[in-house]
Amino acid sequence: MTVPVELERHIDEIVTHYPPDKTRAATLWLCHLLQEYFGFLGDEQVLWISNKLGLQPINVWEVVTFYPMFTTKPHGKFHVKVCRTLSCELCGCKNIVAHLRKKLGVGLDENTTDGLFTISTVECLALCGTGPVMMINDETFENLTTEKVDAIIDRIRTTGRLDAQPLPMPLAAHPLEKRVLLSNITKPGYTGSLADYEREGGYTALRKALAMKPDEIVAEVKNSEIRGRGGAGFPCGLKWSFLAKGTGKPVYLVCNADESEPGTFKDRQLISYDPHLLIEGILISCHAVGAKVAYIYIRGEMPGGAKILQKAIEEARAKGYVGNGVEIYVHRGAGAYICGEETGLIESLEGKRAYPRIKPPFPAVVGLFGCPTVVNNVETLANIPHIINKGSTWFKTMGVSGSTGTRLVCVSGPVKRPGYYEFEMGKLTLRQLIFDVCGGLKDGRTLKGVIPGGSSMPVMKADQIDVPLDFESLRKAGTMAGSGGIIVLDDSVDIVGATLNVAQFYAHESCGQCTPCREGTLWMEKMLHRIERGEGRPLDVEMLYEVADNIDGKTICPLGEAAAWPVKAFVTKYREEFEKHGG
Amino acid sequence: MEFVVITMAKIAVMLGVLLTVVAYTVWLERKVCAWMQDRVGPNRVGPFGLLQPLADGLKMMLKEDVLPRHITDKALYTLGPLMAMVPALVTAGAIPWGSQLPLFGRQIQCVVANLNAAVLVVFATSSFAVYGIVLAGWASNSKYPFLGGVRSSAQMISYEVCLALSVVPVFMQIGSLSLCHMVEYQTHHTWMIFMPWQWPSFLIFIISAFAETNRTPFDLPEAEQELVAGYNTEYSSMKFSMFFLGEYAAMFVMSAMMVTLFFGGWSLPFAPFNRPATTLWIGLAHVAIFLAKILVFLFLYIWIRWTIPRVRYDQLMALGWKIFIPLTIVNIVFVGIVLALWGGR
Amino acid sequence: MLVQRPKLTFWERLYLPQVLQGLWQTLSHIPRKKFTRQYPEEKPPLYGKYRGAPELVRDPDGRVKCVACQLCEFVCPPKAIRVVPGFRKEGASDASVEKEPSDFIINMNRCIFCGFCEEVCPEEAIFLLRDFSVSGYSREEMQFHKDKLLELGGVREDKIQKWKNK
Amino acid sequence: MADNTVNLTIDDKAVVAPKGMNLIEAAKLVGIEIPHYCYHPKLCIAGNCRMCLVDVGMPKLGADRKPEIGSDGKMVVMFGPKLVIGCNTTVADGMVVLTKSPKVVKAREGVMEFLLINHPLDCPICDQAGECRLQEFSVDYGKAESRFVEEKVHKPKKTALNAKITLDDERCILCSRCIRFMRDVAGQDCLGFIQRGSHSTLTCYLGNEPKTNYDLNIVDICPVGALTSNDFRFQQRVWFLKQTKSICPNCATGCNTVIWSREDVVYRQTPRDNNDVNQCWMCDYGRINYKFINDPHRLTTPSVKSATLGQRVNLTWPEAIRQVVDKLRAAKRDSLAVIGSARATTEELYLLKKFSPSFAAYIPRVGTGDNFLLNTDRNPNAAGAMLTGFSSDYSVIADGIADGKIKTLIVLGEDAIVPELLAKLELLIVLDILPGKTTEAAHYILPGVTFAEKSGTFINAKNRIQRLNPAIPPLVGTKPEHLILSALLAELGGKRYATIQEVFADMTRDVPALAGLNLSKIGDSGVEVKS
Repeated sequence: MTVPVELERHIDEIVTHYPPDKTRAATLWLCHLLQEYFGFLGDEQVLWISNKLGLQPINVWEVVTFYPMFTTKPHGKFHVKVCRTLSCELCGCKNIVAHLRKKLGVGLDENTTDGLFTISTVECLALCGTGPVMMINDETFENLTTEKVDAIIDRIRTTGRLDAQPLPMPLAAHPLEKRVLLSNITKPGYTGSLADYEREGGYTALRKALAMKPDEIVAEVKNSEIRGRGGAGFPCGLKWSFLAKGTGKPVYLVCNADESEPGTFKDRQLISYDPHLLIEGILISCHAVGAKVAYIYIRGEMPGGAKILQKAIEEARAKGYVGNGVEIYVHRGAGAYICGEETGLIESLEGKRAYPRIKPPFPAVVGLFGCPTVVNNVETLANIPHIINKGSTWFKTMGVSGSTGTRLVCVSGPVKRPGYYEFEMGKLTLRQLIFDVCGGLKDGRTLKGVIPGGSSMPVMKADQIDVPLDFESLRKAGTMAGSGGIIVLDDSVDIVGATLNVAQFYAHESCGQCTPCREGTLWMEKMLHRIERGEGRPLDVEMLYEVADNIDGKTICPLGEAAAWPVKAFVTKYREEFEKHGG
Repeated sequence: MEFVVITMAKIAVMLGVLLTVVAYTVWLERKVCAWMQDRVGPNRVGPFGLLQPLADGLKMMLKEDVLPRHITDKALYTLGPLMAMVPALVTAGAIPWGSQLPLFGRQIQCVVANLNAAVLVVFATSSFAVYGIVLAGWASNSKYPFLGGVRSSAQMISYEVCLALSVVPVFMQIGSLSLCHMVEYQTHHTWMIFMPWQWPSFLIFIISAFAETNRTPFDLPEAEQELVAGYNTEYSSMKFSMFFLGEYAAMFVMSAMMVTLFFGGWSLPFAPFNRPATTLWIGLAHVAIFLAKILVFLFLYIWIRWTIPRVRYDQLMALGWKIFIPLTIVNIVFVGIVLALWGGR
Repeated sequence: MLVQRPKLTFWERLYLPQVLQGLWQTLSHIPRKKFTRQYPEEKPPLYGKYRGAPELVRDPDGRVKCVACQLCEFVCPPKAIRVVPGFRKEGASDASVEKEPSDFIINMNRCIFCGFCEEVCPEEAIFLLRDFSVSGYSREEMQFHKDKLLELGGVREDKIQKWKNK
Repeated sequence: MADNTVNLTIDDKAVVAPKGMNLIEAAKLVGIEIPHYCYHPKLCIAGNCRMCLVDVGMPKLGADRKPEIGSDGKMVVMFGPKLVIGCNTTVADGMVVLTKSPKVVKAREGVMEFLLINHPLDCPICDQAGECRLQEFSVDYGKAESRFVEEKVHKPKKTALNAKITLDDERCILCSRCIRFMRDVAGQDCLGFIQRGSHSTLTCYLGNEPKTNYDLNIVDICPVGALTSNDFRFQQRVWFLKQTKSICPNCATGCNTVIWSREDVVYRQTPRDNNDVNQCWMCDYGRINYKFINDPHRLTTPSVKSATLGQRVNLTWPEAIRQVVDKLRAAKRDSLAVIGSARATTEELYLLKKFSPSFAAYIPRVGTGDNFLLNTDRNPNAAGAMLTGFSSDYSVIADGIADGKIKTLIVLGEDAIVPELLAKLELLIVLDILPGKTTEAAHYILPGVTFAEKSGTFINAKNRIQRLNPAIPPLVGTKPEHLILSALLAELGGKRYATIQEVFADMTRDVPALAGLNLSKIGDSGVEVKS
C-alpha cells in the first residue's frame, strides 16, 4: 500500500491541527482521507494510520468499526445512501429504497456486479425538510421521486461520474418570522463569502469584542440569558463561567456542528449560507473564554458544509481574523449521533470511539485533551456576534422571559411548506407554526401528532399543540424544545411503525458503552419489530414501557432519555394503536 | 453284648430320627411362618423347598468357623454350644417313642433306656442345657451374649421349678416315675388330658415348657431387638447351628414329654393301638402315632411364636415365681384331694 | 402429660382370649392367597415415576447431553458421582457446546437412587431410569463409567433441545 | 473529626470515610455491598455497567443554613431526580445514601435484565459459574424467567485471545475492565471494543494479541466468563476447590496468592489482595509455575545409594533417619557443609544451618525482571537465607569439596554443584522433591514437599516476612523438610520440634531481626522485618 506524497503531505498538515502529543485526534481525519483514496479501510490502512500516529492498531480499528461512515470492505464507486429516518420515512423513503434495489438489482450493502453502485440506508442526513433524500458519495439529492432517482442513476451510468449538486436557493422569510440569524441569507446576491458578510456589517462585533475584556463579554452573554440551542437548553453564559481558571492548561472551544437529531436541519443552513457568522461567533467566544484553538466538529454527513467552513476559515485567515492568536480547525465526524453529546463529541474529537464520559468531571474542568473546554452549538455561537453588536438588552427584548432571543425551527413531515424558520421564542404557538406558517397538512390530511424538538422528544397529540414555542411552555406541556426539529405526523401514519423507526434509530446510534442503552434500545427495536409484524403478545405494551423506563435516567449520557422518551410517549399516548397490532 | 448292639442301634436310629425331625421342624417353622404372613416360604431347593434343611446344613458346615478376636477362653467358648445341644439329645433317650417292635425274632422295646425315674432324668438332664447358654454368654466376652446368658439362666432355673412341680399330680395318679409306665397306664385307663383335674397341671406344664425352651413369648435370652441375638451373637457356622439344634431338639423333647405325660404317648384309645404291638407294622404305626402327636405340639410351638409378642422380663419372672409356683403347689394339694376322694378312677 | 391407663376387664386381664384371638388370626391366614412374586422369573411391574439407577441419556440426534457442569456431583448426598470434565470434539454440529465429560463415573455401591442428580441437572442429561437390580461381582464392576451409563440411558425423546436455538 | 474525613449516612448507618473515597468503598466500610461490574478498586473508573446506581441526597437546608427537620423528627433530605453511580460519586459531608430503596432496587433489576437478555445461559458449561458476578447478582436482582423472546445477538465464541486465554464474546458484558487493565496496568494497549451498540465486541487486533507477563489477571478481573484461562479451562468447578492463602514461590516479590485445590490436587493459583506487595495482581510466570506439585516424577520415598548393590535401595523413614544420623555422627563437624535453597522456608534454613556452623550457602537465582511484580531475584526467600546465616557465595563450598576440606554435604532442594565434585564427597544427603543431578549423586535422598504442602515463612525482597500455608497434605511417602531436619537434629542430640511454631519461636530468639514475632502476628498479609 502506498500513500501518494500529495495525500501524505495533506495528512501531515492535518496532524498539526492537534497538540503534538495528542495526534490521536487526527485518526478520524486520516480515516476519511484514506477511505476517500482507497475506497475502504482494510488492515493495511489501519496499520498505516496507527504507525503514522504512533497508536496501537486496535485504537484505530475501534474507531473504524465504530463510525458507520467508515467501511472495511470496498464499496461500489458510487455509494448511494438513502436516509431511512422518520421524516424521510414519512415522505416515502421506503419506496425509493425499493425502487433503487429493483433498478440496480442488488440488496442493501451489496455491490453491483459492475462495481459502480452500492445501496445503503443511513440514519438522518439532516435534510428532513426536503425528504426523501439520498447522498451519493458527497453529493446530496433532495425531494426524491422514483423518476428523479432514475434520472440520477442513468446519468451516472452514461457519464460515469457524479455531478456536483448546487446549493438550493435559501427559503424566503414568512411574514410571521423574525429573522436575525437568517437575516443575511435571503439578501439578493449574498453568497456567504467574506466580502459579502463584511458588506453586511460582518466582523464589527469581533472588533468590538476584542476591545472588551473577556469578563465583560461573558457578563454580556450571561446577561442576555441566551440558552443553548443544542437540545438541553443550558444557559450559555453560565456554562462559560464554569470554566476552570488558573489550571495552567490551554482552554479549548468546540463548536458542536454535529447536527444529527432526526428532524433537525437548522445548523446546516447557517453553515451553508452564512459561515462567517459562525466563525465570528467562535472568534468572539474564544476571546471571551481565553481559548487559543477552536474546533468545529461538523458531522461527517455534511462534507459540503465542511468544505464551505474550510473555505471561509481560509478567507478569514487571509484577512487576519483567524490565525492571529486564535486558530479554528474543522474536524469531521463520521456518522455517529452520539457525537452530538458534548463529552461524546470530545472523545470523538480526541480520535476515539465517541463514548460519552462520566460526569463529574465536567468538560469545563476536564474536557478536550484533559483541558478546560467549552462546547457550544452552532446556533448558540451564531447568536454571539448579534449580542455583542446590539447588546444583551436588545437581545432580551426578543422572546419571553427564560427563553430570550429567536429560535430556528425546522419543520418536516407531511406539511405543505416544510423547512426552516426563525421566530422570537414564545411568540408563536405550535398550531400557528403548522397551520399558518407551514400552510397546514398536505392533501387534506388531518393532524395526528407532533414531535416538537427532534425525534428524541416526547410526541404531542393533535389537541395539545396550542402551546407557545419556548423552553418553559413546552416543558410544562410535558415535552421539550430540544433541538427545534419539528416532525409532523398525519393521520396516515402508523404509530407503531413510527415508534419502530425512532427506536431503530436509537438502537443503531447507541454507542454501546453503558448497559441500559446498549441492551435496551436493541430490545425495544426487536420488540417493536415483532409488534409491527403482528406478533405482539398481551402485556407487550407494558413491557415496552417498562424497558424504556429502565433505560430512562440510568445511562451515562442523555441518549438514554432520548431513546426512552419517544417510546414512552408513543406508548402512553397512542396505546390503542399498539393494541391493534396485538400488543 | 446283644444288649449293647441293640442299644447302640436304637441310639443311632433315635438320633437319626430326632435330627431329621429337628431339621424339618426348621423347614416347617419357615413354611408356617410364611403361610401365616401370606408368603410362600422356602420353595427353591427341591419340591416345596423340602431340601432346604439339607442346603442349610451344608451351608452351616461349609461356613468359616469364625473365632472372634476378643474370645479369651476358647475352651469354654467351644463348650457352650456343645452343652446346649447334648443334653437335649440325651433326654430323648428316656422317652418311649413306641411300644415294641417285633424284629429278628425279638421284642425290641421302643425306648433307649427304660428307667424307673425317667421323668427325673429328663428334667435333670435338660437342666444341663442352661450351662451351655451360661457358658456361651460368659465365654463370648461380649455384653449382649453375657446379658443373654444371665437372663437365660435365671429364666430356666425359675421355670424348672414349675415344670417339675406341675407334673407331680401326674405321678401321684400313676404312682410311678417311669415314662413307660405312664403310657401303659394311659392305655389301660384314659389319657391324662381327658381327666379334668389334671388340666391345671397340663396348662402350667405347657407354658413352663415354652419358657424352658426359650421360645416365644418367652425368648428373652435371645431377644433380637434388645440383645441382638443374645448368647449366640458371637457364634457362627457349626457352633451356631449347635445352638439351633439344641433349641429345636429341646422343643422336640418337651413335645415328647407332653405327649407321653398327657396324650397317651404312642397309643390311640382304640385297638389295636391301645396295647403293645404284636406285629412290626403296628409297632411302626405306634412310632408314627407318637411322631404325629409331637408334630402337633411342634406346630403349636411355631404357631404361638408367629402370633404372640414377647413378654417383658419382669412379667416372665413374676409369672414364674408369683403365679405358677404357688399354683402348682395348690394344684398338688387339689389333685391329692381329688385322688383321695375319688381314687382317680 | 399423664396417660390414663385403660381399665381392663377380667377377661382382658386374663389375656387368654386375646391370645386365642391372635392364634385364630394367624391360623386363618394359612390357607389364604399368597402374595409372593417369584422374582427373577416374574418381574415386578414398575409405575410411572419409578426411580431406578441414574443413567446418562442422549438427545434424539444422538449427542451426549451432559456438559460436565458437575452439579450432580455437587448435590449427590452419598458422593457417588464423579465427573471428569473435558473438551467436546471439534467439528460436530453442536460445536458451540464446548464441554462434555471425558468420563462420568457413578459408584452404584454408593448410589441411593434419591434422584437429586436428575432434579439438579440443568441440561436434562441424567435420569433415574428403570434399572433397579444393579449388581456385580466386584466393587470395580459397580463403578459405572460414561460409556456404560450412556448405553444404559439410551436416547431420550423429549422436547428440550437447548442446543438447537442457542 | 480529622480534616481529611467526612461524615455521611449510608442506609441509616453512620459512616466516617476519608475524603475522596467513592460510595462503593465507603459502603464497604460498614459492610454494605453495592453491586458492580465495571468498577475495580485498582483500575480507573469507567462507570459503564450502571449496576452501582444509588440514591443520593443532601439534607435540605433551612433559611438559617441548618438542616430542616421534618414533621417526623428526621432530617428532610433532598434526593436527586436521578440515581447516581456509586463508583464515580465521592463522599461528601452530610450526604445521605440509600442503597436499597425501591427505586435503586428497580434500577438494578432493570440493569440485570438488560445484561442477561443477550447473555448466553450456558452456566453449566461456563467456567466462571460459581464465581460469576452475573450469577450472584442475578440471584439478588434477576427474574426467574426471561421476558426476552427475541433472538439474542450473536458474537464470536471460543476465540483464542492468545495462547493463554480464551475469549467468549457472547458472555462479555462490556465492562471494559480488561481493556483498562491491559492499557493502564500491564502497559499494552491491545484490547478494545469494535462495532457499536449491542453489537459491541471485545477483541484485540489480529497480530497484536496481549503478550505481557500479566495477561491472566484479566481472567481474574473479568466479572463473567468471557475471559477464561486455558490452564484452568474445564478442569474443575470452583465450588469444589478449597482455597488456601499462600505466597508465590517464584521470585523475591512474594506475591500473595490463593491456592485452589481439591482432593490433593492443585488446580490453580490466583493473586490475593495485599497493597504492600502485589496489590491484587500476579504475573503469569508465577501463576502458571505450580505444575511441579503434581509432577509424576516426584520423589516419594527415602533411599540410599547402596555401594554393594550398585543401585538405589528404598528405605522406610525411621530406617533412613537412623542411617543418616549414624553417618552424620561419624562425620567430622568441621568438614560438613550445607547448601540451602533460598526457595526453602526460613524455618527450614534455620534448622539446616544448625548442622554446619562453618559452611552454609544458598544458590542465587537471577532472571530478567520487570518494574512491576517480577523481581530479578527468582529466589523467594533470599532475605530469609541471609538472615539465617547463609551466604550467597557458594563457590566456597565448591572449592572446599574440590580441595577435600568438605567431605560431607547436606543439600536442601538445590541442584547447582557439578556432579564431578559431588562424586568426591564422602557423604551427600539431599532433601528434594524432584530427581536431578544432585539426587542422582546423593548417598541419601530424603524426599521433601512443595510449597503447597507445607507451612513456613518467606522473606521477600522488601524484607517482608510472609506465611505459607499447606493447601494439600504431603504426597504419600514425603515429609515436610522442617520435620525431617528436626528429626535428624533430635537424634543427634538437639531439640525435637513437633510444630513449626516451636521452630519459629526458637528462630526469633536466634535471629534478632525476627525478635518478637510469631506466626499469628505475621498473619495473612505479612509484616516487615528489620533488615
